[in-house]
Amino acid sequence: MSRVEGYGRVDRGRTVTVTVDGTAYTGHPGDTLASVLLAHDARPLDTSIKYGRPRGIGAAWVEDPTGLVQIEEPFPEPMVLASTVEITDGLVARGVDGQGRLSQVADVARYDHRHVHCDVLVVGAGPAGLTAARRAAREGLDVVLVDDRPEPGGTLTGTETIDGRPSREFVADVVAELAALPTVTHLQRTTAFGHHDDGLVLALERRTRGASRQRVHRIRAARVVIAAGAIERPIVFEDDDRPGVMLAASARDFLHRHGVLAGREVVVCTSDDAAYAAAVDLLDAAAAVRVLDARSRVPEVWARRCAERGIEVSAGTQVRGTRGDDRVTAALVGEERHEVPCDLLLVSGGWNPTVHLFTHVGGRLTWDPALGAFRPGTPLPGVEVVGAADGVFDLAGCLRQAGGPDAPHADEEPGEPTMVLWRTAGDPARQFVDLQRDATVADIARAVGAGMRSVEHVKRYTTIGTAHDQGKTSGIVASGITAELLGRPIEDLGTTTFRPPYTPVAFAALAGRARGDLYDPVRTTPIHDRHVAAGAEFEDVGQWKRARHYPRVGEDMTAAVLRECAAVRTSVGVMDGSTLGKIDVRGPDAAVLLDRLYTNVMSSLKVGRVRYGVMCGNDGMVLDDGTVLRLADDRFLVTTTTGNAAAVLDRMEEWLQTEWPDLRVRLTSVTEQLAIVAVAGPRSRDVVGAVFADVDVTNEAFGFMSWQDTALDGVPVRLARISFSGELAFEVSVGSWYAAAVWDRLLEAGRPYGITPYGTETMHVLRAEKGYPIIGQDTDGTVTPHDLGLGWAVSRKKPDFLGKRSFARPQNQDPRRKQLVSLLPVDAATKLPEGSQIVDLAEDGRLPAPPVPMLGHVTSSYHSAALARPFALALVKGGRERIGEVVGVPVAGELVAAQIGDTVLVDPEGARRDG
Amino acid sequence: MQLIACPWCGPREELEFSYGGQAHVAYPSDPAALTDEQWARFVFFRDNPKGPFAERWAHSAGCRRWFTAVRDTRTHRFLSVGPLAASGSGATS
Amino acid sequence: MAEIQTATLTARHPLEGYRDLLEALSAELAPALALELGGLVAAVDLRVDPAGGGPAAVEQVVGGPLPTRPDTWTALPAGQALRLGPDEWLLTSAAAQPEDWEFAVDEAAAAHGGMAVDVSAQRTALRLRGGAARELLTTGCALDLRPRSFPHGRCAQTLFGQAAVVLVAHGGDDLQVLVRPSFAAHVVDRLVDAATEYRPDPSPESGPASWETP
Amino acid sequence: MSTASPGTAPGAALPEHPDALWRDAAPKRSYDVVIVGGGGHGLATAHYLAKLGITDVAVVEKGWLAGGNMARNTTLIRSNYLWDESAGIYEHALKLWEGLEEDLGYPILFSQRGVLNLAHTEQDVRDSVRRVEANKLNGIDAEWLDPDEVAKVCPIVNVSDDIRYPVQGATFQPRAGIAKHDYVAWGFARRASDAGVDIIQDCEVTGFVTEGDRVTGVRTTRGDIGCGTVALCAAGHTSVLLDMLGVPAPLQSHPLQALVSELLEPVHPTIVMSNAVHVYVSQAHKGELVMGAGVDTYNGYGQRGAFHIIERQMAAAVELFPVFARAHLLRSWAGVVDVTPDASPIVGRTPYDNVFLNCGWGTGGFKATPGIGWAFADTVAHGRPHPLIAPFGLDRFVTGALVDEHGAAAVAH
Repeated sequence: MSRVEGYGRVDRGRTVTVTVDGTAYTGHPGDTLASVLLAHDARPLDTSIKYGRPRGIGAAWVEDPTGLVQIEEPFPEPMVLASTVEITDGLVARGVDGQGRLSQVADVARYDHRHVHCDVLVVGAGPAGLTAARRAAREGLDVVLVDDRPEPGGTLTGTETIDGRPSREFVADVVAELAALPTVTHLQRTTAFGHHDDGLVLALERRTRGASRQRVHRIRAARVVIAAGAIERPIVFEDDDRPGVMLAASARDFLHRHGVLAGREVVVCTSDDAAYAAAVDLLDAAAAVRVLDARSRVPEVWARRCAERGIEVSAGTQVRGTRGDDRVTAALVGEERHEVPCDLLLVSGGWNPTVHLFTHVGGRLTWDPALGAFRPGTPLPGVEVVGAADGVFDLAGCLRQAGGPDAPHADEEPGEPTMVLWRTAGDPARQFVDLQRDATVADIARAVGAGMRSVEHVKRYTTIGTAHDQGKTSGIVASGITAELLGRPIEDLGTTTFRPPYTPVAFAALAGRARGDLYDPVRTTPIHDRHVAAGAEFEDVGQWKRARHYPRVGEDMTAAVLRECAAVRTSVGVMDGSTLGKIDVRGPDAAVLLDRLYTNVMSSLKVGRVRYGVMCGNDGMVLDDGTVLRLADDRFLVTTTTGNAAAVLDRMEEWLQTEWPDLRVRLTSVTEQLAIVAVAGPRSRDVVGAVFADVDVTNEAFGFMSWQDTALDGVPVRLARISFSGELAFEVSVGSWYAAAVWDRLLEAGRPYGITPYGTETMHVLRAEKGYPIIGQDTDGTVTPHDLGLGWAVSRKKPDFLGKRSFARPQNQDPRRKQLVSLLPVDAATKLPEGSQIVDLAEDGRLPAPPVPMLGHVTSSYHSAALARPFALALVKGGRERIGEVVGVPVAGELVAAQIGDTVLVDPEGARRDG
Repeated sequence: MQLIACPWCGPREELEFSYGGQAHVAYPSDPAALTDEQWARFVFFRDNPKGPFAERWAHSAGCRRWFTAVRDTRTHRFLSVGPLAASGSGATS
Repeated sequence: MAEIQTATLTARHPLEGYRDLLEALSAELAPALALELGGLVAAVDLRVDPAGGGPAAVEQVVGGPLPTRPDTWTALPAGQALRLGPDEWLLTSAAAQPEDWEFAVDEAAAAHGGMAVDVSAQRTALRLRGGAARELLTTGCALDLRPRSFPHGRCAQTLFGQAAVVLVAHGGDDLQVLVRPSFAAHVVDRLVDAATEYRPDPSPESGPASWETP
Repeated sequence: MSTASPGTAPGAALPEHPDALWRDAAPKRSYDVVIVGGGGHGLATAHYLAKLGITDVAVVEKGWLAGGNMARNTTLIRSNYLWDESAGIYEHALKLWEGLEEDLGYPILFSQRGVLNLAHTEQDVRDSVRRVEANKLNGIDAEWLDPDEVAKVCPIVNVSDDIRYPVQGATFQPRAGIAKHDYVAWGFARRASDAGVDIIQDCEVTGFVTEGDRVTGVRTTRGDIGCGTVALCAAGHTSVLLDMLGVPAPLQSHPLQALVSELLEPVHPTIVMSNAVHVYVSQAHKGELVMGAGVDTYNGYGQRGAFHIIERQMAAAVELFPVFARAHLLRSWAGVVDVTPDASPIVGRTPYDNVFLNCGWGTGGFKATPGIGWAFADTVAHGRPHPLIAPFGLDRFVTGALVDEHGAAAVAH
């Protein structure tokens, strides 16, 4: 046990048991897995990915390059740092040798997001961050303070003095002051992991209460104060990867946070002042300590403190290597490499400001030779960097910089400048730079030798900085060593890019609530309940759920659809068409607008009439189709396909607003205002006539492609004679509040005729039998109205409309263009799979070896009740010229013969539409 | 995700907007008079500068108004926003 | 299906199926949070030039002032007037029939080159009240909803989750959400899911269970 | 060489790079061919030119070699495109990939683990069957799998009905795969450099010297370089170069984002793409999940994208692969892709007799690398478009003979 009495802020009154690599360990609330393992002098955690060398805990927080564990219980989580896992009873973990393991069962934990707005976001609750947050809060600003550690105070150990009192009291006071203000939100265990434009910072909270396990806060701040501290820099030497080699400040952290002494015989090797504090603190906690300072001048104040305690300090002395098996047993010191026994070798090569959040938004770094570090360069608007993150490494300076007029006070500590020391002399093949990737100085040397000149190339050649820690300790050291090897100044080389996230974030946390049915809206019509009650099967059409068919007991889809088709062709069916897009087009220039948007003429449409219309893109390809009702001289109601409703309205608005703002027209979406029920079949007149008794539904009074307004129990209803099946049919549209009631009335009235609800699949069959294309199914963005046989809907008179000019391009004149035709399998039995390709039928009827030229493909294919056989629609090169010819369709390796025909297969005379 | 200043609604999240590409590309006054090449130029070709770019945007999840903006494609940042030019704003498809 | 037997055509609220759930949830979470369905009210989309005499003419008909500033709303005698765009307002009335409301507003606007279209059923309304109401909306909406930024009288067309919504601020912690009926279930499902946070015992099985929380 | 080489399964240690890669050259006064752009396409073009005996070649790169999209892509390689023209060039590329390790003498870690393109709607199914049938007739390996078969190929895909857009099936191309991008680029660079090609980094093109309808020199930050022929291989930055030449092209440059997880034990044996929910994912050699997102909507050269796209992609990933819930996002980044109106590349002639263009590959550039390098080298060497790339000329936008891959194939990456 290395627990030291009188140290640490863990709750020693309670015991927590965890299991690591099969061994049970006890610790206390406030411990991390790392502190527990150190407290028990546990054996190395794992072995390295490439060379299988033992690895242990190298640091006390997110910068640790080695102490990775796999959490097994309570729920598997791959690759987390032992130093960041707070222990809980029953936690089971194991060391990771390189790869984490995902759970095989779904994670039931809840993750959520929250948007937060504030005047000032302070990232980091160390002395600089707390001071900055207090300052802003006292100005009355809305402040959010986030910090990734379990408790505020950053790396303050408690030994410091602020405003004449122990530093932890200062921390407690500031936290209490902030907590009392309703304008301040203070979140611990919350990592600001990404910084984006306009003050957007994403922060992940590891929650300890509430309804979710983790929460992503999307914080939009008018001002972002980055007080993220600094990361201690290692010095590279031979066998620097041995367990027991640790960053100096981390040993202090373990001691003061957890009361754990990471070693009893300690060698501190440093090129910086800060490590002396570790030496002194560890000695005070009863370790034996010796200091090796690479610099020739030892800072006076620290020399005195060391002398008072009998700590031997060797100036101008470097560590060259280590000895040991599973862990370090000695440091090899100086040119003579004489062995100094130790069980903990603390290293400090200075500090690197934590600049990640500054660089995420494009901040440039500058090399500060006095600090021996890259620090934030030209300030960014709306972003402040304070404290160690800005290269202010002394407490007094941090407080002064962050605090403004009432800054807290700490005594100045005169010191010596940091000496930049990337590595000491030794065998480069055993000098580890990136301990997770097992990459050494020799690897960098090979990269440079192979011709690599950019740090990005060195990174890729060596893989340094690409592991779990993303090079938090290794990245800049690698730049420094590369610069040395190339004989160039490090400022010329710079660093590799710091990319978000700062620390790894679980996929599920980013997904948040957008899982399952909340992943994407499930849109349903006002009649949806009725379809569910009738046992409908649904299909996804965009975000909509549409009733596809209504199987009865024992029916599969084919049987249900054949029954529904037969009902429509012989009696009457009803379908919910409410998902169609509907746009109210109003204004004196409404007809002018529609004439420009549709291929056919809409201005000649008479009030009370309906016209089918086609829209093309500027490239002349069909975009959408639908019906247009002229409601008044200056008012039209346009319908669009379900899937294109939003896109068509957006496009109409785009042209209207940006190209033709002079047109006096306004567009209003009424897609959900109006529900539409199609009533189709020879008995539809009886049904509609029964429900709307005041309407004369005879053909003479209510002709095809006309509409009439009426009312049902005082509720306005519009009826239109529109057919997408070729049968006599009516569309009933009503305010959607009343849709379900109207549906019920129609079913009730249709009962004598066996009225049958039918779904989209049946609708597709019925329209295909008539050769009506479905945009998006029979077209693919490369099909013109002429290709579909809709040349009749393309005006020759209008001087221009969108897409017209493209029809004149050479490709559009090619008689070999693909055209929509029907395809009847010669065996009258095979239903050709939709998507099947079409080829010439060879004499022997066999499919030749590839490559086989393709003529087109099957776009729609169904069993037909009316034809008592399967049939298909297809796009075929020069198809209309080939009507009557037999082609081949490869199905499961065999060629199925099919005859090309006209698209209209049922009622080609159009006799049925009037009943 | 940056904020975009809708001329009507004020600054809103980028997610609420849709992109309309280059601004100030007028629909030809007489497409029939154009050669195939000139027509292709209008339909398919747009500038793609690295630097300031005049563009059309729509606040599609807000007021649904279109507006023009100048944005630096190197940084993605908006330099200015303004109402639509009187004509020739370049609806494209 | 009681409604089909009645003699007159019955209007059905798009969120009828949620009514009981929301009532129970509101009872459980009171006073932190109440979620209620709004009523079925007449609504028109008014388009008219703000610079001409149209707004004044419409004000005569609707009996109250139209909002002049972007993203604000005013109270009408039996409804609301929301400014949706430079030349666009949403006018509601709980007292008029939709077709009458459309006719009246349209007639007033038409004289000034404007027009009104019935959109009564194009949106449905939810009401959120209670100290947690604004916070609940921040789970899916990126707008700054702090009381000082989104006070009484403000409204905004924006996104909540994957749905377009209009948020309307009433006094204090009282907010209205207008949403298309087909997206309403998505909004309510998300809100109900987010409201789990405020339950006395917020789903221990999926939150930070004791074994994970130090 | 067409089967996955051992040691390239997820979790394998990476092979070492060689001790020598390429000479860092300074520009000479002139070259027979100046290739602008030291990415995959530029380097591959140089390699294949060298194989044709043309070695007086410079590859000029404005930054560090292969540091653009080559360093940023998700390395999917497949050839299951719908149209004959696309299938032709991508299948030619795939065949070259299958022998590339040998050709380059470099372990490029080409691992043929197959690609599943998921279908989530009835229309997805139709489009998928159409593409599979077209692939078969073009001699490209392809099959249609039902959900159960999908689960056999990739057991971690959620094929149950309880997700928002259930998987209706998938197309499967067994020969598709991934490779290690840096290794590919460096392999080409090394062979080209060995053959005498000058690879010139930190050399940005600032203009062109023209004489009539010929370009006689390339102006760079390292001085003017005379040229016999110019081959443009600048991907997302092509428009910047064409603007210097006054040549218009229908290109728009957009950010495209990607990300990786930490190293994980093998869990994902193939590649899965789903256009409907905008996600594609494979597990790379060391074990990290590599994922790509949809293209950001607006033009941008900033090499960064909007984070909400990553969030949406994560939601899609966890929907499709519930086991990914606690995998961690380690790093995200963006490249700049140049997209065209028909989602097909633009390759071939320019108004300048001795300038050839290769751009517009959008998200498809990496997989085409050896194929286009080979065909473009042939084009440059012979001064006319190779038949494989002839359909992709600029003139198609005038005639209307587009090769419209986004409308038809529903597969953009």
